[in-house]
Amino acid sequence: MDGYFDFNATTPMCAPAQEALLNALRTFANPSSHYRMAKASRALMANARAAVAALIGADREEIVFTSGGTEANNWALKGAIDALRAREPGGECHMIVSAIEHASVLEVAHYLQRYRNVALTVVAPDAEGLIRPQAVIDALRPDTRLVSVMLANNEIGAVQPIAAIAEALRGRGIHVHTDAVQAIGKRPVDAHALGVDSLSFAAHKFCGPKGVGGLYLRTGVELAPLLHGGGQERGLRGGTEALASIAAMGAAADHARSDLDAGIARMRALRETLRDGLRGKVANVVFNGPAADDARLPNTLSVTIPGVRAEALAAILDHSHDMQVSLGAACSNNKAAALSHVLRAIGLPEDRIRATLRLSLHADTDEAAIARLCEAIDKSVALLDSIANPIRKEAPHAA
Amino acid sequence: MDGYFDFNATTPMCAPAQEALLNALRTFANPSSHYRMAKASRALMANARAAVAALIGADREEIVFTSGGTEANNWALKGAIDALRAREPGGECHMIVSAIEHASVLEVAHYLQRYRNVALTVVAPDAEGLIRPQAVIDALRPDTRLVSVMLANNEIGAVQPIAAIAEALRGRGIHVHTDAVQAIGKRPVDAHALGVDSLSFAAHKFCGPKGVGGLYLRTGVELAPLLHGGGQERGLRGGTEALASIAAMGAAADHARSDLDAGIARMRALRETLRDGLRGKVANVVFNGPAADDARLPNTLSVTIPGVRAEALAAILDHSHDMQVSLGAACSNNKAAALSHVLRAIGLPEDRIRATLRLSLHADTDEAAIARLCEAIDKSVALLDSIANPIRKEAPHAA
Amino acid sequence: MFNDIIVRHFSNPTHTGELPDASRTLELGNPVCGDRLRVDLRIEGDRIAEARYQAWGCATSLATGNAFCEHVENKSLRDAATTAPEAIEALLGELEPSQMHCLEMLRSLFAQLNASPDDR
Amino acid sequence: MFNDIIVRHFSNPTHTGELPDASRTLELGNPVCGDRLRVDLRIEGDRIAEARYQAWGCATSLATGNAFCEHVENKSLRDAATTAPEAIEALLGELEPSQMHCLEMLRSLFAQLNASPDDR
Ligand SMILES: Cc1ncc(COP(=O)(O)O)c(C=O)c1O
Ligand SMILES: Cc1ncc(COP(=O)(O)O)c(C=O)c1O
Repeated sequence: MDGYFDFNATTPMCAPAQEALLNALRTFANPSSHYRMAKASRALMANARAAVAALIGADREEIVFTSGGTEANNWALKGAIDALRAREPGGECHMIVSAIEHASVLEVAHYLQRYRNVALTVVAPDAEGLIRPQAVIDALRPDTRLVSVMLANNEIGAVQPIAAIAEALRGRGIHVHTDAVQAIGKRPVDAHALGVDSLSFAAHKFCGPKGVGGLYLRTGVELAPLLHGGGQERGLRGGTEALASIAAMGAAADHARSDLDAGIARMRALRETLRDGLRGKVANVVFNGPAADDARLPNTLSVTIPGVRAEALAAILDHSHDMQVSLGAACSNNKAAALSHVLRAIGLPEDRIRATLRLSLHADTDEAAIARLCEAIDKSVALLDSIANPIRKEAPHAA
Repeated sequence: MDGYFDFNATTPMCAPAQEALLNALRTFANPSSHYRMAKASRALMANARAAVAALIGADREEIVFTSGGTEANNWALKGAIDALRAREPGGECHMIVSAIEHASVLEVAHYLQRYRNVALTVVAPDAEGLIRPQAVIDALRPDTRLVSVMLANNEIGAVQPIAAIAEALRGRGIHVHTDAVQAIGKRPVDAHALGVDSLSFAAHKFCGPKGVGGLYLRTGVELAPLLHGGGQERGLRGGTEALASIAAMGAAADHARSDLDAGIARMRALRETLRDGLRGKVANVVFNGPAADDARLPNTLSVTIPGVRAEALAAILDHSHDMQVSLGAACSNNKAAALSHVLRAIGLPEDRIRATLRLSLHADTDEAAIARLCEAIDKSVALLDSIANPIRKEAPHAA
Repeated sequence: MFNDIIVRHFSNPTHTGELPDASRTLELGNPVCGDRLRVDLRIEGDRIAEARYQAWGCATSLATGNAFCEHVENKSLRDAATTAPEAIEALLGELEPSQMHCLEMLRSLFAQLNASPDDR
Repeated sequence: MFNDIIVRHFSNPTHTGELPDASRTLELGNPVCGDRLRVDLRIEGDRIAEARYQAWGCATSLATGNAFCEHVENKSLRDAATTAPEAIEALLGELEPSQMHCLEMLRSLFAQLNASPDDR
């Protein structure tokens, strides 16, 4: 774990989450059952709901549990369109998403376009990876009914001006969704202050278990179910409740909240140490993403080392130094060769994209581990240089 | 736990599943990551997949993990329609489901009918709760593209002739789905022998964790994703894999398989003891569901005690005897007052439905616990009789 | 789920039965769910000397019968009949939405008690 | 993920470098992903006395260069050039689909070796 620098991909469970998981094994009755045994299950659900609500600035009744961020994103988008179609059958309908959304938003947008007759506009970020509110406003049509822009990007850590976007769209009958999966635990998130209609989260990004998460759904907002069934979650999301995972998510939320401010400060300091270390060791290193500190996640560095193949670098870091880093989104590597759509969207040329690593830290990452990482990158780059010398210089550069 | 007779609602995790869950806490990397650390995660997934495949008579590549039975059912139905619409945009399309399906099938069928322009026929069971293949054949239309009939009913335990239904529908371009959630662990299930295109399962019904399950998808069958996203499960189901829950499900599957035949024999013996006990103690007791033993789940008894309000009986069993039983489906009690659609479908009049309890056993249920249950039901019925006497006799009977 | 008051009343009913020598009988039926409730009262002078009920219905409606009898027994007819609305509500404790019809039943019993016997 | 053979070759490469006095140079480029590979051979009589490579590309393509050099060095030109197809495949071990292009690169190196120098 000492060489793990891929906390944006997933996190190990924190101790309180593990404990909660173990404790929950005794609580097995369905929360909806009529007998007394179900009280403990309902209490467990209520506690977890309160903990998550507190972490994201929501009321308890605004939290609906899902199987994770992907389901929450799929649901928000499909559910908004289904709710709309229930109100206005056959109406024209347009949606806007950003170009740097996670696959679980982008692919749903394309699904809706293809199968559900929804017109789609994909809004590009600027070169820093920020979606300007004006860009969203410019994309509006009279029939725009759904806008989805993520709160924080998983690859470059860009934090989007969601409050401003939601503000600009208010009162137009548009469902404003934000994917906050990467933001939670890494910055204060206040769903009410953001002013969005729905907001996705996933426990495994803040040291809870994988396969559980949820959707904040603002009071009064209509959303059709994605999982129809036995009436769980007030009929909004069918399926027997994942009791143990939900309990663990609640404990992770409590833990994340208790350490939030201090944790952010520690992450930021570690990231700065890492950035300085890389600057000192690696010639020509470039950092992608916003320049302004408050427009960046405190734990994420998107690093381009021009002339180096990041894939080879990551392989050497793994096999020779036991260090884990990522090459673009961890979630999109079924097509091993695909170039990151995020890095493309911010205008990085192909050779730069192939030269880019993502390093993502945890608040408890060790200072010494950061130093070892810089050292290892330095050594590995030198090894690659020695192998590539001199033909790399001859390689055509698209930049 | 000694008074728990609601194993069709949910089960506690078996010891091997709990162990697997604990062991999996150390394995946290995303299976799709490129570094070595991900190997353990992939191995865990592969083992669980093999275990589940072995339990249900499928090939490993035919298993796709989901968040449970509800998601699997929603996916199979919506995914079949979306795949069809991709092949034949705008074509007429008809589906058939049985009247005794779980809410996660029935409600999806109504969703497809309402929002996706799919014609729907709901086929009634006979008085024993069996869906005759001829009833399905009679409902066929030239444009029938989807049929969903459950393998075993959760309330009355009726085991449906799925192999015969699938056989009758073969070669007609119809996606045949079966919800096997209640059958698995209670009878041998062989997806290949059943001849269906897809089959749903949920871990928490066979002593695995809640919130995880899956869909068997026959090799070559096309299904559009329900959860679009990061390419997990070969692009069929997005979402970071619920590693720990999946590992626990695998262990539960291994455990269920190793004890299957013996477990079924024990359940059957226990159920017969219970049936005989109730017959001996409770006047006029009636058992609902199929008469033939091989058309019934070995662990389920749907019991009508005419003249007794099952709701009051269950309350007394809970509060005075610490025993948990169910009144119809555990998954549909958000409307506390709703009459079971299953019992209605088999023709039970309202007063009989209100007089019906579901008792569902586990292979490790104690003989002594069965005796105590009979005793407790006897006493509670006597208490209710003493309260009701003599006005119950005056109560109008619809039967 | 049932609150403790409801549980006590339905699991250990103290006032079940009929009174062959009843002075008054209150009776209720719920046409939707078929709940039935009958209360026999033996009145001595101004005093409800004995109250017994029979009930057929859900657990909460069984509890309602017992709670009513327990409350009115040994009270003067006037005191019983003029039980304050808040006190009536308190007799069943906090109820879930699906149990609210039992509060209606309870109110109806008190209303019957309040009506003069001749109104029956 | 990489098999052990690939890992050994890319993490501890033994044959990197150039040969200023190379008798022959084999060269490859992948126009799609930009991988580049160059192998210098110093041939003494019929014998490949030294083989060195430079590579720029993914880890597997780096390994491919090293595996090739290790295999051909100290072999006769003829033996090297006539390496059996199965032996060529074995040089990289089992590959994942995304790594198969490196086997193509390897085959291409052998094909170049096989072609007479004058064909270059
Ligand atoms: C027959 C049947 N199908 C589907 C389900 C739903 O599965 P899950 O509980 O995993 O959502 C259940 C369980 O409630 C069931 O009994
Ligand atoms: C920005 C973003 N959204 C959504 C997801 C998907 O969430 P989950 O992993 O819970 O499916 C991820 C994680 O991969 C993510 O980084």
